[in-house]
Amino acid sequence: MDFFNAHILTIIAFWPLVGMFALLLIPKESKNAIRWWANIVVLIGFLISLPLWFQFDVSKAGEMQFVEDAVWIPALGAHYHVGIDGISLLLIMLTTLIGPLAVLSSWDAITERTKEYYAFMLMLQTGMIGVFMSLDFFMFYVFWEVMLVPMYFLIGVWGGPRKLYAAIKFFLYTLAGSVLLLLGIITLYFQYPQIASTHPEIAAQFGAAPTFNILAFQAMGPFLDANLQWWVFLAFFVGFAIKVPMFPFHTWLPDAHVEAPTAGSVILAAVLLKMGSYGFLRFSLPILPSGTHAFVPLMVGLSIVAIIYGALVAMMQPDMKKLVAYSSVSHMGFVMLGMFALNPNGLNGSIIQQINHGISTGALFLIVGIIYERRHTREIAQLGGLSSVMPKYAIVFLIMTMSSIGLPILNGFIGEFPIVLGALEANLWWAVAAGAGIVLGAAYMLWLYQRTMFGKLDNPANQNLLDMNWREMATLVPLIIMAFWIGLYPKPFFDRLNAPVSRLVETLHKSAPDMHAQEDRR
Amino acid sequence: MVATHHYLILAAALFTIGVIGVLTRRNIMVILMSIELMMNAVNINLIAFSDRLHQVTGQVFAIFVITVAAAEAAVGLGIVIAMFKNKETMNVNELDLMKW
Amino acid sequence: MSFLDLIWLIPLFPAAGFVINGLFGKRMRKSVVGTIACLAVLVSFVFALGAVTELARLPEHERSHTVNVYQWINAGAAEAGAEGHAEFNVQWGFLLDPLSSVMVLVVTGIGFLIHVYSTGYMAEEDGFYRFFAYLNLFMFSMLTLILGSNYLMMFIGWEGVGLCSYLLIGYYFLKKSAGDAAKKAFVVNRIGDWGLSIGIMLIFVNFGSIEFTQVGEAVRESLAMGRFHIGDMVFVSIALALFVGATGKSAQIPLYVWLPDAMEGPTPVSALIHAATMVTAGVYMVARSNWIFQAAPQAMAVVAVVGALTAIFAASIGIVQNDIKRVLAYSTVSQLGYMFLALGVGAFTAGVFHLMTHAFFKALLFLGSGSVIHALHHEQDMRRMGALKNKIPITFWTMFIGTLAIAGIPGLAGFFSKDEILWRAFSSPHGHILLWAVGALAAGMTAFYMFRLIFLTFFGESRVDHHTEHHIHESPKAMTIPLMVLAAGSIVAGWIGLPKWLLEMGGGEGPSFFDRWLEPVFEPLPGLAEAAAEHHGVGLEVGMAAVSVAIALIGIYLAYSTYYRKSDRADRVAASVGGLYQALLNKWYIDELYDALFVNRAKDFGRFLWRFDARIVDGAVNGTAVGTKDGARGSSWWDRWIVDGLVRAVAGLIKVASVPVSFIQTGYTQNYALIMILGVLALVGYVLWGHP
Amino acid sequence: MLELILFYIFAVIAVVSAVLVITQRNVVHSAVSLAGTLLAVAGIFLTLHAEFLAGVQVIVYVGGILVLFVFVIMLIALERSLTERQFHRQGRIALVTCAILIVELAYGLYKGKDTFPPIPGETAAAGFNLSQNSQRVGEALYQNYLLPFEIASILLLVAIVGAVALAKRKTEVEE
Amino acid sequence: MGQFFQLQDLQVIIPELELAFFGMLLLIADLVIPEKKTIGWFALIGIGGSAFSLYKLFGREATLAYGGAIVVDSLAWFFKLLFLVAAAITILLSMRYLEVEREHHGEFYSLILFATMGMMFMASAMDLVTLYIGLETMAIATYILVGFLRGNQRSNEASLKYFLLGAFSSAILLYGFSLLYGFSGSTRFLEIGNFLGSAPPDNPILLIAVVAVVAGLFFKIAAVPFHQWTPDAYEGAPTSVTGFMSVAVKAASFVMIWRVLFFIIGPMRPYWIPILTVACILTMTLGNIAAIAQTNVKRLLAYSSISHAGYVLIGFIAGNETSFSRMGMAAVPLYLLVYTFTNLGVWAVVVALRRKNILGERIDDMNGLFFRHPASAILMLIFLLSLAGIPPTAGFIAKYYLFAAAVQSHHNVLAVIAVINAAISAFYYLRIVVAMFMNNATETTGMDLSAGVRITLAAAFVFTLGVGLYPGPIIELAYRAISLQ
Repeated sequence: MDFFNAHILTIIAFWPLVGMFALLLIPKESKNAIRWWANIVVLIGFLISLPLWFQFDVSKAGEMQFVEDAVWIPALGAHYHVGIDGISLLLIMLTTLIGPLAVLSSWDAITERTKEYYAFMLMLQTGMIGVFMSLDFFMFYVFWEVMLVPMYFLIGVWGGPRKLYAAIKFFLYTLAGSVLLLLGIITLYFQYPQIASTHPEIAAQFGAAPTFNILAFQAMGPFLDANLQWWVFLAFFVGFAIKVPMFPFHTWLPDAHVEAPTAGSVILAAVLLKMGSYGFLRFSLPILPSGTHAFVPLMVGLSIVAIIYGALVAMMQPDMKKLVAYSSVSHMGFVMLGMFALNPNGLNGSIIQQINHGISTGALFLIVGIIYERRHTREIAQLGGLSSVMPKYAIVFLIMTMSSIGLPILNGFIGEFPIVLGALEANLWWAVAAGAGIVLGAAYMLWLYQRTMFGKLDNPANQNLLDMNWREMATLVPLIIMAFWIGLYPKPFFDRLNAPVSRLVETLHKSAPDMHAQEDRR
Repeated sequence: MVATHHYLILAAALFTIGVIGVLTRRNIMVILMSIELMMNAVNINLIAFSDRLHQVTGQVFAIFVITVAAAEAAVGLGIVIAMFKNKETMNVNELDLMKW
Repeated sequence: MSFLDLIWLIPLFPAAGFVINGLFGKRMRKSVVGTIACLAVLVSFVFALGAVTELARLPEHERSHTVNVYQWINAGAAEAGAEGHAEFNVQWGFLLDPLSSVMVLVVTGIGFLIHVYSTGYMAEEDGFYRFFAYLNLFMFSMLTLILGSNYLMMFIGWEGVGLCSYLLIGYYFLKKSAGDAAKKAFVVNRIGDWGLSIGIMLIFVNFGSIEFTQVGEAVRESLAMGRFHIGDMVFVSIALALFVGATGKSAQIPLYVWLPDAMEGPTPVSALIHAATMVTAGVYMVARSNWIFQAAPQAMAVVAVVGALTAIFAASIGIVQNDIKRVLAYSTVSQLGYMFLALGVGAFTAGVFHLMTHAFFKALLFLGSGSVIHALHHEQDMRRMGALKNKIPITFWTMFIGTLAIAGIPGLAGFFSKDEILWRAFSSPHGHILLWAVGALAAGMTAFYMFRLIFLTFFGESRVDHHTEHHIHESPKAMTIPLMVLAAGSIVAGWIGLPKWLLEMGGGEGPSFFDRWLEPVFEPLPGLAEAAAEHHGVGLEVGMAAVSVAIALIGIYLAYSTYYRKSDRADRVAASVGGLYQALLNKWYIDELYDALFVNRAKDFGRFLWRFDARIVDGAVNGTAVGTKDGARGSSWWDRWIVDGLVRAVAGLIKVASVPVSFIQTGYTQNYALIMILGVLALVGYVLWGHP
Repeated sequence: MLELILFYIFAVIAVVSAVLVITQRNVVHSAVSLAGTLLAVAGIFLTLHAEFLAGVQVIVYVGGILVLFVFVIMLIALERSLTERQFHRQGRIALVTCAILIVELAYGLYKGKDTFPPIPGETAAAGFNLSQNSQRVGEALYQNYLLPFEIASILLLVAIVGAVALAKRKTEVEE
Repeated sequence: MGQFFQLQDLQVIIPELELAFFGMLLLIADLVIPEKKTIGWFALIGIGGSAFSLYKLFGREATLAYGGAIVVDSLAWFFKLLFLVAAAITILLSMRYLEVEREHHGEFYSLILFATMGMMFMASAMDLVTLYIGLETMAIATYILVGFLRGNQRSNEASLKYFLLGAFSSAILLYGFSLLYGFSGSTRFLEIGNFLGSAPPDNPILLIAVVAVVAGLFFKIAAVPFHQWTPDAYEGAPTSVTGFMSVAVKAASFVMIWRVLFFIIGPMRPYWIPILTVACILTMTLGNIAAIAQTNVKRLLAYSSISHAGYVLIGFIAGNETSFSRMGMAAVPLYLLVYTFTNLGVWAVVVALRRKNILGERIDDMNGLFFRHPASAILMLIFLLSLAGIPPTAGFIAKYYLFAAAVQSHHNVLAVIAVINAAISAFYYLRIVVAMFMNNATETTGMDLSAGVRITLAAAFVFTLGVGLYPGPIIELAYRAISLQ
């Protein structure tokens, strides 16, 4: 038990990988055994992550907890260094929650090459958890890249008709982004000794040698040369913005989503996109505060464009999944907008919205997947009037639609409102523009709902659709519960976020260009 | 006494003529000979320097060059013969199975 | 435990009803479902009544009771308010004060009646349980809206009622028009909500709180401290943003378009949501935020003008509508315009008063029309009605009372509230004679179209088709009893707010009970107290009341002469002003205008962006023929030549770039040697001449 | 002065023969011209007091390598190659390129001509005779360059093995 | 000067001597042993012995031997190890392969050993003559190996092209050497370097010499525009030889470049740094772009190896300039060692695909490899990811060092171009992945891996993932190599 407590993060991260190796031992013909095993592994993965939530010291939410640190590559100063604060806690919990749901949802959907499928899912799980807990930039990058491969296969092998195209697009886009990110990391790595040599307090805490320690980077952030920060921010921006994806880099997303299998889309939307925004939160903002300030206009501009653009394009999609995919673009626009409002409300909302987006969009992809499994089409025109044959489905869909468009008492609102409030604190017009996105969001989601659920059931192919079975309910009910929980009682979440967020804001405030400029902007 | 750069220029000329041969002639044998020309040019350089510096290092070097030239010639001709057995040509332009 | 501390339970009873009916209703008998639903609302009503009674016992200035259940949102510190810093902490809290007590009684009371009515009206529908579940959910949301102790709680209810409205309008989801109407209602409302949420945020940023009581104090304090002044942009922008929200929910110009379409929903829904309660949420919200509005005279003027215009505009459309429910819908829009007119001229009490009386008579009218529709087997077109007076007498008489009330016949509820509004529109410092005139004219039109409705429906020859004619029957008791209760209410509801002159004539003392009850809520701001004290003679007031009654009577007469005596005159009039008639019939073409201006443009834009995404952004990246293939399907030349052309150009560029690569790898040994020599050449050139 | 005249004579012979090497249609003629160049270069070696080298040049190059060439030419005498185009299509470009190359080289070498001023000391006139020269070369070869010398033996072994392996009459595939 | 060789001189070249000895022994053995596989095993024993002797030399202080003709330092040691590994793996891969090609002869193994010996002398060379002779020994052996499939026209053609261009380029190199000698009066690296350090750097003759040398070296490492022989030679050569060329020959060329750049023309840095930079960018980019269009795996890997050579050049560029970047220096041996293992793993799979009547060279031949032989497909995937530089493979660590060195020495633009190229390269590696995992098998013949291929794959796998996850020791080794102890 002591061992478990001392290495809880490591165990959580690598448990799926261990499960994967065990899975490889099961002969590939016994598909059900493979399914059971994979489900058990991810479920246990979720259960062992629960202690994190309870043992996490909320009063110290702004500090890293459960830290483990060991030298990994001495020549580079790279460590195996993990730890979580409130922000990463939430994202890890999201990952361990979404994982089992995605795996469970694949039970009937994946009939070919089952073994590889689950192996990749488990590998992906490890990669994602690893990203959120890394405190060493080098290690972070390793995890960050590692996820590319299983995701590539998930799209490329089990995807739709244009899967190869989508998979390669996904891979290349994200890889191109992340190599630039790597350059940024390297630059910081070489900056550190210089800063440490002139700032004894940093050297005292983190040593004078080059390091990848994220905390050390955060400590040196304010002292970095502004010009350098600008360039490094640019490199980080490309890496993270592609993952988010922000506006001009988003085109991989709809393709990847449309072609990916349901579980792939769920994980992609719910967790993988968060890595981009998490990257901004964990690295760009605290390490490069003045770079951040310099980039605010661009970031906010792109976010607002993404919000409106994503919504408008979503509105015209004939394909359900593509619609949800574009809605992701829009929602992630909100996340980025809130983040770059650079104030507590915006940041809090941004993080909550990341969780929300994971829940709502994940659920929507599950929902689309359910209908796709039955009808093998996602054309909205092919559907219609489903609520008369699938009432349970209609209700679940409705709840998630409402969650997605930010109806109060559901989770979406708890994220969106602080985001827009934060944006408004920074600049009224940002909020006004973002508000337009909210209106459009309601329009396309309801239009989707209306066209698929309402109306006469006039397509004979839809006459005998079965309503959701217990397994499908089991994948969605936890998300619904989460949606209501966050909607009705978000305090536990905010409690864990307030401390890290206010630390972040403090850092950012210290290196604001000058306070007058800030005032003017408001 | 002839200034060293005379020799250098002569060597350069021979070298360039060799290069021209390699670049323009289509007969493999001639190309091989052109390469020999280039190596001779090198030898002229070496000997000229050797003379100027009053030491024999350059001459020793030249011996090695000649050795290598001999070895190259032997192997080159071996390759030519091996190729000739499969494809009766001496034209380097007909070696185009592999491209792009 | 007093009722006052239990107000947080009031919304929860209907919520429980929703959960029970929603989860298990499908397997329960209809009567059980109906009973649960009605009981839930009834209990709420009882609790509300208890709480209000206890509130009334408190001294006048302590009549404000807040119950915080738990902390809902704590999104951290923000730069806001006078101190510069405030936590964005939102309580899950409830507030009972005179204003919300009026609302809560109206909502639970009328809501209960409509629930009862619905058990009869919906008896034969499938999805009975679904209907009642939604109805209960609506009650929950509405009660949260009015009892919420802060703007965000109100916003929950605000959105919740929007959702329920969406669900209930779309209740007949097999009908495409119902689905469209539902979506339209929600989206239009969302535009309003956008304004509202911006308004709320601005309040928070400027006053550091969104708790109603604290914001009110903060506004007063900031004025007192001189941080802001009356008429500052802060107030105006907040007020206008809030008002945008109000126009959405309360169907004012320019966002009223959804309400008439909303009549696709079942009639009790129209009565409850689209007449009595939900649509008045905007009025409630403005009244609730009265300190902000008082401090923003410019915004007040906007509110008044929009209200007045809406009143007359909607009334004009109502004149020619043939669908019985649409007439009532436009009438609702028009009456809501009245309420905003009242708010806009600073007569908050009058606005709320009208809200209350209107709830009675408009609910009555809708339910009555529902009864008619029920009798005629879902016939809604007045041109296929007539001579129903004797066949369904209870319906007729109750509706007639309602009509008299709305037309402003003295003694009935509508007269007092409407008259108060008109008088204040003229006399208030914010008022103007023109506002009065418009209101009076609208009142005349109201009388006209309401009596037109009565005459067309109940009098004249029967135009009902023979098949249904035989089956006409009076509605069941479950429907008629609520009608009668509401009719009674339509008569007496106005008596708690008698005008001062009437009270004084009767030997009593003004102001009325209603005025006094609401006084603490609408206390004028410090700087405005004196300005309000402008006096007009009692005679003038009585005179103007008389004029408005006269106008109403003229309207009634015109309706009588047109539709009762000479029922062909209507067609002649219509023919003589053909264009105008068509315009009215088509609701001034506003929907078409919006479609053309916004909806279709947004769709076009979306489509354009999508194509842009697929072709340009993508094309530029992968430069493959994929984009080209899709593009071939595009019909317009623009697509073919511009967009595709770009993609081809990009693909071509990449090809061009690959030319050198393939060119140099010719397979010819001597080419390779040449390139090597060229390389040497370049290097020699570089070291000899190129290197700095 | 005599040296200069000799140099020019040999140089002209070398260059002219070299040009003939790359212009002759008949490969045998090219080979003969190559012999001319090689001999002229040997002459230049003599003028540079590299008597031993001159001998090696004549014996190894003319006597060995060139004979090998001629041998192979005879072995695979190909009438066809006489009638084919002799120059590659890129000939003109190549000529221009080489012209630039020679200009560059000549420019560079001429400009740098002062790099190599005569070094006083053991002057050419007092230079060593053939035996001295051979002795000194031998000493250098077995002292400073012992290792390369040994490697060179392996190199030659490789060449022999390789040439044999490649030119063996039958291959397994043919059998 | 003056002394004949001494015994300790002989000691330090024992590994090379052993190779030479075994090479000759094999020639004799070839005459008496009919089973050619046995000769292969003999050759492996020779390599093993050489490796053992090399191991004994580990930790020895850097010593000049043969009067300064060679040096035995840690750099040489590192590369010699690399050559031996590559040679051993090549032999392992060849045994079955040559049988399939029906060209199984004992000379093959001798030539590999001789070539390796040549490389080892190149790695040790501190003298122009030694370097040249070592180079030619390697080159001539390689020409023959490339043309070893005598009945195969493509092999002939590849060999002839490689030979003609190789001889041409070594003549250019030699021309440069002759000028360097004339300039400094010595053939010893250190003396030339010292001389150049004191001479004015803008002497035109010296510059021409530098250019000629650099051009010759560029040919050997296949840097643009001297790269064009690579795809043709790689495609036509016997696959195992291609593997050998792409790792060992290339590594030898790099160690040669190392010695020449840093020991001889180091003082000319301002001149050759821009040249190297441009060549590096062109090499990476062109190699990658051209690789995208290939349908033949060998050709594709040839272009890929061109681009990898481009990456390695970064190490040379970054290893110099204002601040002497140890990281850049260390990146070169590190990268080459990692590349050796990874690439040989890839070649092992390609070799395994060559069976009777099946060429196994087209990307299509990889189709459905996963279904036919999952293990080799998965290993191939790992190797390809390593080539693409994706963690947690060794390739990432190596690339990381190069990029980091570029950043450290403030070659930011170069760094950006390099990382973008790394991303582009993933594109064509993925094409192979797609074929292996996502396309259906076009042929169903089973695959049966020879023992040699199995050993190779296992070694490459352990190295690629092992170094990827725990690179510490290898990095230390690389640092040790550049310390020139």
